[in-house]
Amino acid sequence: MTTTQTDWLDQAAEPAEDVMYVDVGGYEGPLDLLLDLARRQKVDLAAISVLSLAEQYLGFIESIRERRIEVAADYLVMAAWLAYLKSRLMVPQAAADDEPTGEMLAAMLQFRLKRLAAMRQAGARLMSRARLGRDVFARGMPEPLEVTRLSRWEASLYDLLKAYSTQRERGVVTQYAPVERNVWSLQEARELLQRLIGDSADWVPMDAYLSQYLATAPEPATIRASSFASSLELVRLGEIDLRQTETFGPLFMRRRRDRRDA
Amino acid sequence: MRDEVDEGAEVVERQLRILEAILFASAEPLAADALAEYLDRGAPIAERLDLLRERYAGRGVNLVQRGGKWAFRTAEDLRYLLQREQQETRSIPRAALETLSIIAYHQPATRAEIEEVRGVATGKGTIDLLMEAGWIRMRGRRRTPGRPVTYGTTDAFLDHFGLESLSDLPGLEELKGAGLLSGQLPPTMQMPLPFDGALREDEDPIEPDDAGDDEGGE
Amino acid sequence: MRDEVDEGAEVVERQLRILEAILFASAEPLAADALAEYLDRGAPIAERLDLLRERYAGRGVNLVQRGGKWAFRTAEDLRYLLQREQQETRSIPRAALETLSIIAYHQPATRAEIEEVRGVATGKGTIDLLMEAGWIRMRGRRRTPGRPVTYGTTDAFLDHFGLESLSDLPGLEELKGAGLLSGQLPPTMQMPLPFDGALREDEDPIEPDDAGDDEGGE
Repeated sequence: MTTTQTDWLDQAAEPAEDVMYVDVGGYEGPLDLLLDLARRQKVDLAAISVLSLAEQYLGFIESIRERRIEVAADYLVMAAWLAYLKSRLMVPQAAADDEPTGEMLAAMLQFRLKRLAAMRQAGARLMSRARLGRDVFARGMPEPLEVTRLSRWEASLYDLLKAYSTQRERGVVTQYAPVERNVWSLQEARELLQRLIGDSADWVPMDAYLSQYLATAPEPATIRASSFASSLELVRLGEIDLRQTETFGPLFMRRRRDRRDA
Repeated sequence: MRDEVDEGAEVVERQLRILEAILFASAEPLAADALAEYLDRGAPIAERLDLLRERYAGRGVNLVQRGGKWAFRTAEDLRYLLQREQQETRSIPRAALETLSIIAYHQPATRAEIEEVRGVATGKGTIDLLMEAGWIRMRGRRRTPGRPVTYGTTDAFLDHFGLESLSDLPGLEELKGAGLLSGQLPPTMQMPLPFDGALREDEDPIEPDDAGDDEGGE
Repeated sequence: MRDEVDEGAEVVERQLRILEAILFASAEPLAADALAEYLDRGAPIAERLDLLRERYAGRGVNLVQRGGKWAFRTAEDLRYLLQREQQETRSIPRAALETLSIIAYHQPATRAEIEEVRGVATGKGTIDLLMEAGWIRMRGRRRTPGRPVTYGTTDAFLDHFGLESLSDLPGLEELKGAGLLSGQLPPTMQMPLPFDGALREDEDPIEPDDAGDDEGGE
């Protein structure tokens, strides 16, 4: 029921970096050690003697070091601070001293001890509450919400008709033979024109030259288009002359003279 | 005398509370014997369970007995609360749209006929999708070898596509006019006359226990 | 007149049944908003939930509020009957418990702040344990040098320890009165209170790709 909440309790291994603090008599850091020493002195943390507490701590650390046990840095930092605190408490303060007074330092230590003790107590009170999965339970057989996904399909009449038409057209594709378009290439048209015009120096309409082809070809437009394009090319090359007397009028062509003259 | 009754009622209430909590927290239905262990020795467990069942009778959760074991269950009439339907609007897959359009124009149409027009096999999923959408239905079985199922469209189909009847489906000329069919169609091309009326002569009704499977599916 | 009252009572009863069913069905607490969706539009959900809570007040199963969400839970006073001790074979490591209560009472709290209270470095494993238990979460990053991650408790924390809200934390008033919720000495006039609401002014959201590592870890 509460597997996620309890599983991790089985992970016994403490992270490696915590282990070294446990070395000092099983304490969780210097504050923990101090708290324990204070508790031995008095139950009320407000009434403890900070001076004797500092002395006890320093004595404890000293005794450990005499036994050649490695002491974690945290404990040594605290020891140095407590030695300083002790000196501030024992030596009367000069008026112009900027440093905090021994009393202020002592109050600071007391505050920290009280706060840690309070947090510990709060933790214990939390743990003793009626806890879910241990004392209080959720529904053992929850009835899950079943979500049914309904697809609502979207399609318009146009989509439907388009789909149908496309398929019917696709169906007739098999009977469709592409019409072979009789297209004159520009090369063909040019050769033909050169042959037809020959040396004729008279103006002759283009259609007259092409009449025999235009009559039989299924698509006269391609013949005219290719021939006209080729004629322009021949003009550019200086082989023929072109003339049109009116818009949409017949297009006359003849062999260019000056070329031969030249 | 008075006190005794009160005391008795208090004991019963306490026992009901315990049963309530145990049944609520249990991960499985519990037998009366197992429940009795939580009560004072000799407490009439069956009576208590009946009383608890009565208490929950009209509630959102009922105490029910299943195979001799007891459990709380959502009231039958409220079970719908636990079933949520999520509508999602999606555009219909092309295969389904194509199949639907063929059924619409060629109905009654068998799967083989659909495939003839489409040129590809139609998966069962496609037919199922259209059936689920409520747009097509199985009309009957054609009286031909293999007795294939004939499909037709439904009223919901007409409704969705805004058609009053099947005759509203545009014909060949109208499709051409709308530019949906090109002019380059052989003159032999015919448009079918869709029919969604009663079973035709060559159709047999679908028997109630007929799942609608086609034998020669492909 | 008479009928109207009866009808009103019927509507209320029906709404209570629905809430009962939904809340019974879920193992997790549900927000009032989510519950309201099951009732008629505009139904006074808070009133209905209060009424339901009253109805179940003396029962074996109670309706409880957890961080603004609602759930049915077995009655606390039946804990000695229901206790499943075997689940808790090991006690929570002291470091983890201390860290949890510091986060709970001082949230939002950074790792440095936790360490300041405990006077010792916090192994990353400790935070991870509490995160895995689902009791704490990374809230954001404090807008101070190093941008340390701020931690806070979760709704699951409230649920697990049977707290309606953070103001139910045991001894909160006492601690506040004694000035022990402050990081400073002497205590300032305004005692900070644990806060698990939206990000504060000095907190930035955790980016999706932020693994929550503190740079100056130690």
